[in-house]
Parts: sequence; C-alpha cells; structure tokens
Amino acid sequence: MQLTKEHFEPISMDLREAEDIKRPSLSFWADAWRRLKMNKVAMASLVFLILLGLCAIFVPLISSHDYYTTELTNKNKPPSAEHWFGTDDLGRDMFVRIWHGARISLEVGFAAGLIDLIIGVIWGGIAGFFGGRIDEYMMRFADILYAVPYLLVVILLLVVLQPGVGTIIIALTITGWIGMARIVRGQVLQLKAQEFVLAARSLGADNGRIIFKHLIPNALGPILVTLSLTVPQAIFTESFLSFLGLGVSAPVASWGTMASEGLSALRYYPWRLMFPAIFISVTMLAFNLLGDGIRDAVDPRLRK
Amino acid sequence: MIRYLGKRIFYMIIALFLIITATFWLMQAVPGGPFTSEKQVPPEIEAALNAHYGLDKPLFEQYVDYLIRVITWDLGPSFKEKASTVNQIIERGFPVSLHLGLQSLAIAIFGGITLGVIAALRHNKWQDYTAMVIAVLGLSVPNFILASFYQYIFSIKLGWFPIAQWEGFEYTVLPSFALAALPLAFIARLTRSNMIEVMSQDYIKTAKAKGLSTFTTTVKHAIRNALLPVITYLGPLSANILTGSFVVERIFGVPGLGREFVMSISNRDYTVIMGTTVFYAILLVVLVLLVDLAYTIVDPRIKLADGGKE
Amino acid sequence: MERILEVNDLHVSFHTYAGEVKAVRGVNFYVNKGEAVAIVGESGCGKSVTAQSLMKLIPMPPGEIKQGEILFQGENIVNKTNKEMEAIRGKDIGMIFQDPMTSLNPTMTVGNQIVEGLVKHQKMSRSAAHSRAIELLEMVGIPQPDKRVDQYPHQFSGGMRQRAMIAIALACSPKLLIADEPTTALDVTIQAQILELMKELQKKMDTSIILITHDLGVVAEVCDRVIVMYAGKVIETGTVDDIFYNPQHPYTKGLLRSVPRLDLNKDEPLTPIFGTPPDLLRPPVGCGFTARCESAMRVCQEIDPELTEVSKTQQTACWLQHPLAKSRIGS
Amino acid sequence: MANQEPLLQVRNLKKFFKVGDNTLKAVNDITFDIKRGETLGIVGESGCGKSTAGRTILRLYEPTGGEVIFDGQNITKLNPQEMKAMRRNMQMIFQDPYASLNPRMTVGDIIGEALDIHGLATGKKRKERIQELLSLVSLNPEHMNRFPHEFSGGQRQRIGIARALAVEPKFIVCDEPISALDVSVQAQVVNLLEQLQEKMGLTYMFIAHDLSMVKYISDRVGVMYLGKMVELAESNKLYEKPLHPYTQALLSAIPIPDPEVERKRERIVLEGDVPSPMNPPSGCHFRTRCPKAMPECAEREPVWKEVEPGHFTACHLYS
Repeated sequence: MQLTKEHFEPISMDLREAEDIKRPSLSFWADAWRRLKMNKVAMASLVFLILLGLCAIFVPLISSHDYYTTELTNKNKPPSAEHWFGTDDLGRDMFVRIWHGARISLEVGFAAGLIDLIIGVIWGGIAGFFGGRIDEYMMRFADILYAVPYLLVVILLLVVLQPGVGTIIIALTITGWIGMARIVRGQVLQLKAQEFVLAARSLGADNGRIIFKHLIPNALGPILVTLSLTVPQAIFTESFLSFLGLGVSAPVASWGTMASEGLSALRYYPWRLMFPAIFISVTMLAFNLLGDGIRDAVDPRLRK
Repeated sequence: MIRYLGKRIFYMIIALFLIITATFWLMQAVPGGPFTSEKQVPPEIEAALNAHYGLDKPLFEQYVDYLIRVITWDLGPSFKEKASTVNQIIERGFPVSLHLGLQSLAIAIFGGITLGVIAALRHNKWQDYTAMVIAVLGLSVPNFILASFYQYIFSIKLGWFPIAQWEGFEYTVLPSFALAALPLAFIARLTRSNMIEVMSQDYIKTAKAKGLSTFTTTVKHAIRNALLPVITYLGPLSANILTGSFVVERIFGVPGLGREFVMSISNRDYTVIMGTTVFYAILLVVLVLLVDLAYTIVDPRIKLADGGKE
Repeated sequence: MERILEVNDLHVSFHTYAGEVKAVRGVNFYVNKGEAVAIVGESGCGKSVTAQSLMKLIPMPPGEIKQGEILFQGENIVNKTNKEMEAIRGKDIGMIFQDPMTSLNPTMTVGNQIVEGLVKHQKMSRSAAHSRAIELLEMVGIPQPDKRVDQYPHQFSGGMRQRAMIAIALACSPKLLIADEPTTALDVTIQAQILELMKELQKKMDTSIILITHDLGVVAEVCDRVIVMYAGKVIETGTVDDIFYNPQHPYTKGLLRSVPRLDLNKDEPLTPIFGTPPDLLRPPVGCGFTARCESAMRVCQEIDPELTEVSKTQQTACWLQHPLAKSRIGS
Repeated sequence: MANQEPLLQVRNLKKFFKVGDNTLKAVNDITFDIKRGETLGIVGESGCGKSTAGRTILRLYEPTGGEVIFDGQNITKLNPQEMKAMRRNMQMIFQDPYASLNPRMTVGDIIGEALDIHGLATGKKRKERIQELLSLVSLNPEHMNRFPHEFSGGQRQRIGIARALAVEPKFIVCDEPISALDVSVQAQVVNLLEQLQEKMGLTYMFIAHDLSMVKYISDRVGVMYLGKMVELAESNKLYEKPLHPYTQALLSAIPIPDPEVERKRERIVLEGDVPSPMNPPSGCHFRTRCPKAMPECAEREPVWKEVEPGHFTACHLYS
C-alpha cells in the first residue's frame, strides 16, 4: 500500500470516547442468572424440581386413588395402566404414594432449610457484625453444639418425641443451623473489613444501612449456596430416618418408609423398592446439580 | 501446643457432658418412664428392679449416679436382653463395626484421592467428567438405596457375593462399598478442587522453573498441599460412615453395633440406646480431636502456640 | 557480543471462554551475555507472558505459542519437548517471581526447595546438595543459613523469601535469570537490598538478566538496555540512555512524564496518559496506542507500524518516524 | 489566609489493637497539625501504621488515646449524632479500587448513598447531583446506572473520589489512592486530586508508600516507622536535608528514573527487616537497623521536637 501525505494528517482523538463502555450493563444477580441459564445441567435440574413440586401438589388432588386406602385383593401388583407404579403389600397405589412422599420430602427439605436459614443468618450475622465478646460466646456455644454428632441427636429426639413431620423438622434444625451460622459469620467478618463498608461508615451510615445495603446483598451468594446444600441434606436425613422406622408413621407415605417396606420384598417385587429409590436419588441428584450450578454462577472468582 | 490441646480437651469434655446430660433427661421424658416395659411385671419384682437400679431415688440422684457410672465406664444392663450388659453389647458389636468402618474408610480415601487427582490432572477432559459424574452420583444416592441396589444386582441377580451375614471377606465387600460411596465422592470432589487450585499456585510455577518433571511437581508439590485440607474432613466423614452403618448393617445383616443400636431403638431398649449413644458420641468427638491434631502436626504452617488454625 | 537469547516474532494467545486473548502479538528482542535487559510496561501489556514463554511456563492450554521462535544459545525453544525443557529450566535459565509470599511451597523446607534443583541438574547427593543449599543461602545474605535451611517459608520475612527465591533460581548458575517484578511486592528499603544483591550476583556470576518491571526507577538503577512493551508489542527499545534521554515513541515519552522525580523540585505538572490500554480480546487494527496518543495520525488507525531504527542502539515502532510525518512536522 | 488556626490538630494519638494476648501498637503517640488548604503527605513502609493513623483520625477506628481536633472541635468526644454531622466535613478515599466500591450497587447509588444518609438531595435533584459529581471527576454521567466491575481501576478510583466529594467535605484522607494503579493512570488521579483541591479549597492527608509521588503532591511530608512519626518537614526540605537516619535511608532507597543520576548515587542500604510491630525494639524503634545507632538509643525513646522551624524529628542525634 502506497502511503500518502493524507495518511499523516493528525487526527484528534476524543479521549472521552476511549473510556466509553460498550458492553451492556448487568447487575450481579442478572449476570449470575444468565450464567445459571447457560448451565444446561443445572437448568434441567431446576425444571425437574419445579415439576416435582407441581406434581407433588396436584397429583394427589386429581388422582382417583389415595395413599391410604388398602385393597387387599390387589396387593403387590406390578406397574399397569391402572396402577402406574404398581401396588404395595396392602394394595395401595404406589403412584399416589410416591407423590405423597414427594410432598413430605419437599416439606421437610424446605422447612428445615428455611429454619436453618433464619436462625443461621441471625445468629451468624450478630456474632460476625458485633464481634468481640459477643462473637466469642456465640460461636463457642455453636462449636460445642457442633461437636455433638448430628444424626445421634436427631435419632435421640425422635425416640422421645411424637413421630411426625413436625418432629422431624425440629430434630433436623436443632443443630442444623450451625453450618449456616458459621458461613454467615465468616462472610460478615470478611465483608465488614472491606473498604466499601469503611467508606459507608465514613459517610456516616448507621448499622442498619450497613447490614441491609452492604453486608446482606454481598453475603447472599454464599448463603444461597449453603441453602442449596441444606435442602437435599434434610431430604436425605428424613428418608434415612423413615427407613430406620423413626420417621412418619403409617399410613402416611414417605419415600424412606416405602423404601424400607420395599426392601423386605426386594427379591419378588423389586418395583416396590425401585420407585422410591429412583425418586430419592434423582431428587437428591437434581438438588446437588442445581447447587453446583448456583455455586458456579455466584462464585466471584469466575467473574471477569 | 499443651495449651491448645488443653483447650480442645476442655471443650470436648463439655460437649460430652452435654450429650450425656441430654441423653439422660430425654430418656426420662419418654412417656411412662424409661424402664417400663410393655409386659406387666408383678409389682414386687418391679419394686425390686427399681431398688436394684436405683430407680426409686430422686431423679437428680439418678442423674448423678448415671454420670458416675459413665465415667467408670459402666453403662448398665440391657432391659430387653436380660443376659447382657450394654458394655457387653458394645464389646460384641463394635469390633465388627470397626472392621467394616475401617475398610470403608480405606476404600473412600484411596478411591476418592485417586479419582480426584485424575480428574484434576485431566481437567475438562473426559476423565474429569467421568470422575465428577461418579462423585455427584455418590453424593446423591443415599447409602441405604445403594446398599439395596448392590444387594439386588450383585447378590440376588448375579450371585457374586453373599446376600447377608458376616462370615468372611466376601461378606464384607458389598457393605464396605455401600458405606464408602459418599465419603469417596466427597473426598474426590474436595481433592479435585484443591488440586486445581494448587496447580495454579505460584509455587508450582517455581517448581517447574527449577526443571522438575511434571510427575515430581505433581507428587511432591501439588498432591501434598492439595491433600492437607482433606485431612480435616476425615472426622465428619468418619461420622458419616458410622451413622451409615446403622442402615447398611441392617440391610446386610451384619452383627455390628449399628444394627444393635437400630434394634434397641425399635425395641425401645432405653439403656442400650443411652449407652450406645454415649459411646458413639465419645468415639466421634475423640476422633474429630485426633484428626485436628493430626492436621496441625502435618501442616508446618500451623503454630499451635497461637491457638490453632490460621 | 555473544547473543544468549533472541526472540523473533513471538505470538502468544490465551483461549478463554470469551474468545482468544492475544496477549503477545509479535515480539522481537535479544539479550547479550552478561547484560541486564528490562522489559517495561503496564499491567496487561504482555511482559509477564513474554517472560514465562521464554521458559514455556505459560499454562497450555489455555495458553498457546502461536508463532515465532525463541532462540536460546542458538536453539529454538519453541519446538522443544517438555522433557527437553526440563533440562533447560533451572539449569540454564532461572526465574524469580513477583510475590515471594506465594512462590515458595508452604509445606516444604526452604532447604529442600533448593536441594531439588541441585539433585536434578547437578546429580548431587542429597547431603552434598544440602550443604550447597546452606552456602547458597549465605551467598544471598540470609543470616544463620545452617539454621534457616531447615525452616519453612512462613518462618521467613518477605525480603528473606525473595532472597531464598534468588538462591533457588541461581542454584545451578544459570546463564540467564528472568526476574518477573521481583521487588514489586516489597517495601522500598527491602527492594534496595534485593536490587543490590541482584547486581552483585550478576557481576559475580556473569549471568544475563531479564528484569520485568513497571518501575522506571528500578530500570535506571539496574539495567543496560530497555524494551518497552504496550498492548502485546514492543514499541520501543534501546539503551537506558536512549530511552530515558531520547525517547521517541509517544508512549515512552508519556510514561516518563507521568512519574514524578524525587530529586527535582516540583515545577512542572505531571502529564498523564489519558484512557486505558486496549482490550486484547479485540486488539485494534493499527497501532495499539492510537486511541491514547496525542500525535495520532490517520495512518495509525489503519496500519500497525513496525520497529524502525532510530540509531544503532535504538528502535521504535511509530509512524512519526516516517519521512512523510517528519516533513509535515518539520514544515 | 483568614484563619491561621490549623484545620486539624492531632495530639498524642494512639491506636492499639489486641491480637490474641499481645497488643499491636499500630499508632503510638503521634502529634502533628494539618493547615487549611495544604496537603500533608504521610509515608512509611508496610506495618508502620500510616493507614491506621488515617482511619483513626476519621474515627473509623476508636482512638486508644489522644485527641483529634477538627476546626477547634475535639472529635474524639463527639456523640454519634454529632459525629454523623461531622462526617460531612471529613471524608476518605481508599486504596483498593476493587474493594472500596460495593459490587452490588450501581455507581449512582454508591455516590447517592452519601446524599441519602445526610438527606442532601432526593428525586430529580439527587440524580442531577450524582451526574454533576460524575462530570466533576471526568466520568461520563450516563454511566450512573452501571456497576463498579464495568470500570477500569483508574475510573473506579474516580468514582471513589466522587463519593467522597458528595458531602462537600473540607478535609479528605487519601489512603494510598494510587498504589494499586498503573503508572500512567496514577498521574490522572493525582492531577484530578490537585485540580479539585484548587477548585474546592480542600485539605488533604495523602498516605502512600511511594515517596516520590508523596513529595510531588504534598506541601509537607511526615515519615512514620513502626507506629511512630520520626520526621516531619516541608517536602522539598525533607528531601534536601533529611535529619532522621531512617528518612535518609528511605530517600536513598528509592530508585530515580534517570540512569545518569543512578550511576553516581551512593546508596544507604539498610540491613535486615522491619521488626514486628507486635514487639518493637526498646528505646528508638529504628535503632536495630540504624547505621548511626548509639547506646542511648536502646535506653530511651527519642523526643519529638522541632529541630528547625517547621522541621520536626524524633532522634537522639538532635537532642
């Protein structure tokens, strides 16, 4: 290419333009949601869990069967058009019982998660925010409770208390909140020392503003990730306890009790174990995969 | 070091005291009293029993007595199994459970680390994806489901292993693998993420800049640093294996302490429940302490004089 | 003068999820035996990537040396296998990194970290290597080396760790030492110690040094020649006197005018360079500096200038050197 | 100048932290004034307590002892309401352009927070004021709805400056505002700070470890070492005639971007590392590294005194 004089004419650069930002503006949560949507496995899990929730609500309402009516003439039947998942040893329809079990699992999972969240955030938040003596005593108390083996306490409580969904939730949350409290405390301690909190203080912000405008929005990511692990943990524990015979009592159907009943007939009627087993496993899997997806989506280290 | 140890042991004792206390009072809260059996016992025999076990004393005295007996390691008689004491039941069941637990732990540690290291070294390749699919399945499928599944496939359908009982090595395989699944998956994921993080550290670059081979760098610099944090999780993972043994021993008919515990629950054999709980609690709390101590010894960065980690 | 290193048309890219980041886009330079050369530039200009490419230490993937050659003692390193590289790293080329807090393995004693290289390259026994490690620690000015050799990095202060890093890098008397911002993380009084040590050891061992830095003061203190990088390219190179007293490229000039001088009274204000460096995910077509350049011309937006000679020792890549530009400015 | 009284008087200020069973004396008895409209630079190496001093002066940390008198008012004695009102007078610019802006808030809200807290502007006026502040620091006002991570380091630092200016302060503590920035961008920020000072009559306390930049921007410079102020003088004088051996060594350690000067320079290279601030040496804290240390340096702490008019130092060589 021939260079001419014109090529060497000076041009004025608008220096402001050099600083213009062309990419679209995205808030942290919009960005996290965008990343989560790109994660196909996590989205499939989310869709599955939403469907699970909807079926758990509606299938028992619209089905012509119910979970407690026994039909002794019709027991241990394999899956058919009438009984999609077959029947159990008392002739009850497994399909409806599975969805009824889903209700219990989700109830326990979300209730325990919610209670852990509330207690954990308040406890850990107060300890982390005020620090010093208060922090020391609060966390020491949590540490001692934490040293008590979780499942032993749960089992012990269930032996003593009236069996039922409420009891299970109480038993699960009595030491379950500690994990959340520790995460929240760690986050608050770390955020509290960040310069943007100091900046707010130097502007004269009060504690309320610092907690609600600065600390909570920034701690929400790790809280959400912890919550996404608490829920499947609670679901697992409920089915584990029901399997041991410590959960809900008959005729209420829980996946754990169904699996336990199915186990005794494994050799001859494998579907009686298969269906609850698949539902527990796939639900746990979906929660775990969704949790992984949420963690990746809100992890600031991946952020660029 | 001594001070840190003292502090830890002090907290441990408080935690144990709380557990024993809670256990005792919870058992008192059981409707009808802990030592009431369903069968009608002639009143004079019941009185004699009560006198013998000090049940006619005020509750607080019973509590103190119980504490003293726990300290002297006398966990009392079983009320359902008249011939044995709780101590005997533990002595009988625990070795079996210990055998099963150690075997599972070994599988979990070895398998988990191998899987995690392979996944990290082949980051974002098919080996990584495969390992992580295995790991997420291990975390998701509950142990009692897995145990039933193994039993159905490998014993009932294929007949490779015995269905139940505990009479030799082949009897231990399925329960061990069923118990090991979750800790294995957990260790694999932890090892992988630690390895990936360590591999991007500056000191790995330093090692490579020295001309060390990839193998030496990985083994001497990366794996060691990646595995240190895994040690801290051995405590909670042992707890998981222990509670997992409740269901797995039941499914495979293993005559361990876990099964005894579950049976005592369904039989409402309260002294056995109390004794076993206390035993498990001591076991776990001591284990967690030992694991933490091991960590502080292995990691040179931790100065115990300053009161523990970081 | 014996040329120990020659880099020709080096291109290095990183493949990220957002696309290909062209971190180094055609870099040429050389290093003579016993010479200290500085690579200067701001963060993201490609100076560290260039340095790490010289030892093939960039992680591959995502990194990739796309084209060009790196001739070390006449041999092209780019084509060497990993095994062949292992024989060169630590033996012929040593490297020091920026952050002494993270560049030593926290769970291995400092002595063992020195020993490793000696055992590998000089086939020493472990005990001989251990005594050699003590000598090396003494050489880099660590007090009580016989005690320190068995300590862990966390027991060392920042300055001492950087001394230990130097001991590791120099353990096998390499011909070339690459120091990637070796004093950036240190306090000034410690920086002075480390620079002093490096100068002293360079004289003693006749090692060539490539010093990567953003601090022009450090360059003036330690180096013989300077390579100025911007947006993945060399935009000017010359002796320290050329660069400091007769800079040609507007970026070099701007850089010099934007740092205050401690030894002069405040009389003229600082002249900052406006704007920020370009995104190397989408590198600009013409000269990378156009958008921030006060003397930008139409040609700068269209064609990337090549390095042209200003004098025997100095080269610059700028269209202002073109006769047509000179005649316009002259008129 | 109408009012000759210094804007800020720091008297025997102390800030100690408890670390386990030890006490970290981060700031240990420092005394100085800052005049109206001037820039006082504070330099020192990491761990010398310069940032803690800045934060304690603003009462972001509660002082362990001593007084901070702002415009005749002892701010260490103010109650929370009075302190909140006082904060409109004194602001801070932070070191880390990434950590000093809340990543969950838009730039407009970050700057607007100051307006909200003190009820300075609402609704349309708030928006106008935010845009005015953005223009003041040469940022595009249209970017007020963007998030901090979309800006470069230098731009973020300007957002931090706009936030501090929102309350129209008289005094700003600049805590290493340029340390994290690239060389070419540092000058942008420094020039902006100087322009604003001229335009708005601001008084700065400029904390940094880069002595050349501090000397450039400051009228007077104070040098700190292990929680103590060791020397304070007019900035050209400090360079021409440093009194304290530490100042001498510090000045000598800084490389100058001029090869000719560097070739001729005789350098004082200090031995050893900075001792731990947890356990500083007895007497004069600098004596362990001081090339001129005398026996009495270990016994007594040197007194802070005015050796020449306006030139303070704490060293036994001058007592």
